[in-house]
Amino acid sequence: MRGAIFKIEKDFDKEIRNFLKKTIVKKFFGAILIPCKVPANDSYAYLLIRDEALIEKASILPPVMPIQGGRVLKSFTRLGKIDAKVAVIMRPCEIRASIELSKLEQVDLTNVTLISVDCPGVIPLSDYLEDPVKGTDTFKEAFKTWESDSVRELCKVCYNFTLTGSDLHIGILGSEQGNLFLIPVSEKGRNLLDFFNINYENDISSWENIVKKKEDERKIKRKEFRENLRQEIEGIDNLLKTFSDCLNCHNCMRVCPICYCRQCFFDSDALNLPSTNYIKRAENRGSIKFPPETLLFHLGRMSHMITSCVSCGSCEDACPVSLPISRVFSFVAENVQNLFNYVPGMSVKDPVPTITYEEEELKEFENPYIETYNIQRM
Amino acid sequence: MEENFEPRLVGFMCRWCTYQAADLAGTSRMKYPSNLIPIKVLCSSRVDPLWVLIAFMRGADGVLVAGCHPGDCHYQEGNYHTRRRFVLVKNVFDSLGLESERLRLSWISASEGRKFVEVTSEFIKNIKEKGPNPAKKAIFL
Amino acid sequence: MSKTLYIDENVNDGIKKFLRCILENGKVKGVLTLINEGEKIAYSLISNPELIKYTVPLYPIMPLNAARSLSHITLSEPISEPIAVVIKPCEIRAFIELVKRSQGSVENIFFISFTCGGVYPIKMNVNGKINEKIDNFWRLIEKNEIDADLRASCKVCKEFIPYNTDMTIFLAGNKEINNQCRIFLNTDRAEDFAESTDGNIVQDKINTELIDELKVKRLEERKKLFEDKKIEKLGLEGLIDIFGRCISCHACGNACPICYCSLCYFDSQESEYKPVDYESELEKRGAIRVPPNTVTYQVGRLIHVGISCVGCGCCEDVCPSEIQLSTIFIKGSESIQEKFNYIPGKNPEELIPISTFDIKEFPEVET
Amino acid sequence: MNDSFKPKIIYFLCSWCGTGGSETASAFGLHYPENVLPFRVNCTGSLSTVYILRAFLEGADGVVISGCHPGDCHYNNGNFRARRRVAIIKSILDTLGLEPERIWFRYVAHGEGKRFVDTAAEFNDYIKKLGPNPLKTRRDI
Repeated sequence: MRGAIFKIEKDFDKEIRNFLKKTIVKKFFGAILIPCKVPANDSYAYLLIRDEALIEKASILPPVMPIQGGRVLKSFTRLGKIDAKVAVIMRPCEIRASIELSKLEQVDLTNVTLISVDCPGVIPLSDYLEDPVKGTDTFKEAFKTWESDSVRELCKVCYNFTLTGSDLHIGILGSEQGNLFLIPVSEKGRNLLDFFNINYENDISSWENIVKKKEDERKIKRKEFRENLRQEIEGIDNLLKTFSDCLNCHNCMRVCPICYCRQCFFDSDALNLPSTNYIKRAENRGSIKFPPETLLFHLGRMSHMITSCVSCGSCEDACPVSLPISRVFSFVAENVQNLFNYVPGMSVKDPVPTITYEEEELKEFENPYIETYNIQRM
Repeated sequence: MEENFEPRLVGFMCRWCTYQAADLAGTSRMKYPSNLIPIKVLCSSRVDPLWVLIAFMRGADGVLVAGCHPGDCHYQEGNYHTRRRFVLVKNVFDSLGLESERLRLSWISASEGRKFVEVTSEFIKNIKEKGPNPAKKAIFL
Repeated sequence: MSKTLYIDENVNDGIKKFLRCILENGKVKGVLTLINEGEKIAYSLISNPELIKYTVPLYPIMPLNAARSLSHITLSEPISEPIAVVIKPCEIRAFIELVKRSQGSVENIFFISFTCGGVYPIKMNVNGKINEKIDNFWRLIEKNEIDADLRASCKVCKEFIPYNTDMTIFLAGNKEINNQCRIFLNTDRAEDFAESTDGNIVQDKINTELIDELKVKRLEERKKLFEDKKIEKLGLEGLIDIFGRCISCHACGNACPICYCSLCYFDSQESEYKPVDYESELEKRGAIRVPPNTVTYQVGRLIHVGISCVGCGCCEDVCPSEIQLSTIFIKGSESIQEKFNYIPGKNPEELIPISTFDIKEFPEVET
Repeated sequence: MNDSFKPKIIYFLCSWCGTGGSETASAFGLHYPENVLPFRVNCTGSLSTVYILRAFLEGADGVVISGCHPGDCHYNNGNFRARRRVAIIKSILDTLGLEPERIWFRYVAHGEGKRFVDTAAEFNDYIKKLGPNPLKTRRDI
C-alpha cells in the first residue's frame, strides 16, 4: 500500500486542522462535517462548518461518540446531496455505518469525501460526562497505549479500528515518531491529494506493520471476550436475566445508525393488542412483565439489522439501564455475518446480504424431505 | 445595535381576516415596511405553537400571529384556541428567558387595512430597536 | 370522616394480603404492580394469587411510568374484566391525562395508590443500590423526612396525595407504617372490595398534620431548586449550554407518559432539513449542528406537553447524557399550569386547557 | 415420549405452493395433526423475521415455513430471500442458545400434498420428542 507521509511537530490534531482549513480556503471543499466541542465544554457534537475560523475549535478524535456519525450523515444527506463538496471526518465504525446506510439508500455519498482516522476507542458517554476533564485525560492515556480498560467494552476488542471503506485514511498509529500517514483509497481521495500536490507514492510499511500487530492482538482479545460473553448470555435463563432490566424505551434502536426506519415495527400499532390478550397471557403464565415483549423487541431488531451491525457500541452508551446490548449484538453479528462472508461497511460494492441471494447456498438451514419417514412410522 | 439592521419577520395570517386586511392595505395604496413575510393560513388556530418556536429558532426576528377578532372567526371558535395557544407559547418563552417580546398576537379584521399597517409598522419598529434575534447566529441549536 | 380499612400488619404485608384476597375472591382478574423476583424490580400483571408474595407494591422505584403501560393495554379497547393497579399518584395523574386525550380508558380499572414518599432513580435499581437504601427509606418515611438521593423531581413534588383513586394507602405522613396498614376507601367499589377481606372497616378521621408538614418541606425544596437554577434567566445561551450535550435520541419523549404520539414531529419528515436548508443555514451561520433541532426539540416538547406534565421525572432518569431536564420541565410546566389554573390529572371531567376556552380571557395578550 | 403433550405448531405456508400443497392433501383426503395451525402468507419472502420470532417467543412449540421449490417462486426470488432470513434467525437463536431446531424450512410444491402432510406429521413428532417450548411458561419475557 502506498501513501503520503507527513512530518509533524508534536500534535497531529493541529496538523490535520490546518490541512482542512486549507481545503476550505482553496475552495476544494464547500463544508466540512467534523466533531466540535459544545459551548459548555462538556461534550462534543458534529458541526457542518463552512467558516474556516471555526475549524480551529474542531476535534479530529474526540474522546466520546455522543452521536454515531452514520446517523449524522444520514440526517445530512438523506434527502439528497448538497451542491458543495463536503469532507466528513469520522471514526472507522462511523464510516462503515455510513457506507451501510448508503447501500440502504439512506445516505447519498455523491459529494461526500469520507476521511477516516485510526481510532483507539472511545470513552463511554456516562463515564465522560461524570467529569469531562478527567475523561479527556483518560482518553489521552488510551491514545498513547492503544490498550486501555477505560474505553467502551466493544472498543477494547475491536479489530476494525483502521482503514475501512473510506476515501482517504489518516494513519496516526505510530505518530509519536513524528510521522502522519495520508492514505488515499479511492478516486476521491486521490483527487484531494493531487489538488494539493501531495505525493502519495511513499512506502508506508512502518504504519502497516504497527497496524497488523495491533490487529492481531485485538483478535486474540476478541476470542477471549467471545468465550466469556457466551457463558454469560447463552441459554434462556441467562438471556432473560441479561435483558430483565429493559424498560422498552427503544433508545438503543434510536441511536443505532443502522436502524433507520422512521417508525419502527415495535413502535407501531402492530403490537397494540386488545386488553383481553394481555389478561389471557397473564392467566396462562401466572403473570406477565410490563412492558411486555422486551425480548421480542431485542431479537426482532437483531434479526432486522444484524447483517449490517458495525459493532460501534452506541446502543450500550444510550441505554438508561446499562444493558450489555452492544456486546450481545456484536457477538451475534459476527456469527451471522460469517454466514454470508460479509463484513459491513468495507466497500460500497458488496450488497447487504438481506437484499440479495444466491441460488446454491445455505443448504444446512433447509430441512430436506425424507420420503421414507411416514413409511417407517407406519 | 448592528448598522442598517433590516429585521425579517414572519407573519402567520388568517386567510379570512388579516390576509384580506393586508390586501386591502395594498389596494388602498398604504405604505408599510416590507420586512414582514406573510404566510397564509386557513385559520389562525391552524398555527401550531411549534411553528412559532421554529420560526424563532431558525432566525426570524419577530413572529406575528394574526387573525379575526374574537367572535368573528370563520370557523366559529378558532381564534379563541389561538389565544390560548399563544398564551402557552409566550409563557414558555418567558419561563425560559427567551425574548417573548418578539412574538405578537393581533386581531385584524378584513376591513382594517389601516390597523394592519399600524401593527406591522409598529412591530417592525420595536424589533429594529431590539436588534437581531440571537438565534440567527447560534450554531449549536 | 371517611371509611378506613385497618389491617393488622405492617403496611407492606397488609396491602399484599389485601391484593391476595381480592385476587382469590375473584373480585379482580389481575393486579398490576411491582414485582421483585430475583434481584430486579419490574411492573407485572399478575393473575396467579400465589405470586402476590413476590410483589413489592410500595417500593420506591418507577422503572417506567405505569401510565404508558396502562395506555398500551387499553388503547384499542377498554379492559373487559376488572383489574387492580397499585401505582404512584403521578402515574395515575398521567394516565388520567392520557385518557383525556383518548389514549386509554379507566373502565374496569381499580386504582389503588398511596401517599407517595418519592422514588429513587432507575440507576439504583440497575446497580442494586436500592437494596441497601430500602431500610433507610422506610425509616425516613416514619420520620417524615425527604431522602437526598431521591429523584430530583420527587424531592420537590407537591402532588404526592393521589387523586381519583378507589383506595389510598396511608404511607407518607404516617408514623405507624410498621404496625398497621391504613387504607382509605374512597368509592363504593372500594368498600365492596374491602368487605370481602378480613380487615376492620371503621369510620376514621384522617390526620393530615404530618402530611402538611411534609408538603411544607417539599415546597421548601422546590423553592430552593428554583432559586439554585434560575431557568427564567437562561435565555438562548443558557439553553444551549444545558442542551449542548443532547444527543437527539429523544429518549425523554419516549419515556414521557404524556408524549403519546407514535411519530413525533421532530422524528417526522417535516422536521428534516433538506439540502437547501443546510445550504442556507451554512450561508447564514457559517456552521450548523447536525442533526439540528436539539434546543428546538426540548423547548417544543415543553410547549406541547407542559400543560399536562405531572413532574414524574422519567425524562431525566432515562437521559443518556444526564441532562437535568426535570428542573426545566417542572418549572416550565408549573408556570403554564398556573396560568390556566389547571392541575393535570386532578379532575377527569375537566378538559385540557388547550382543547377548550373562555370567551372573555387573556385580553392582555392581544396587542 | 409424553403422550399428553400436544405441541402448538405454527405452519407458515406461501399462498402459491405451500397452501396449494395443503389443498392437494385435502383433495386426496390425507390427514395431518390438528395441532398444526396453518397460516397463509403471500410469499415466504414476505414473511418478516419478527413474525417468526413472535410466534416462537409467545409460546409456539415449533414453526415450519414452506414455500415453493427453488426457482419456482411466483415472485421469482422470494423463497431465496426467505431462506436467507431463516438462516439469520436460526443463526441468532443458535448463538444465543435458544433451540433453533424448533424452526424448520422445507419446500412444498403445489402438487405435493403428501409431502405437506408428512412434513406436518414429522415435525409434530419431532417437537413431541423435543418437549414443550420453555419460553411458554416464562413470566419475565
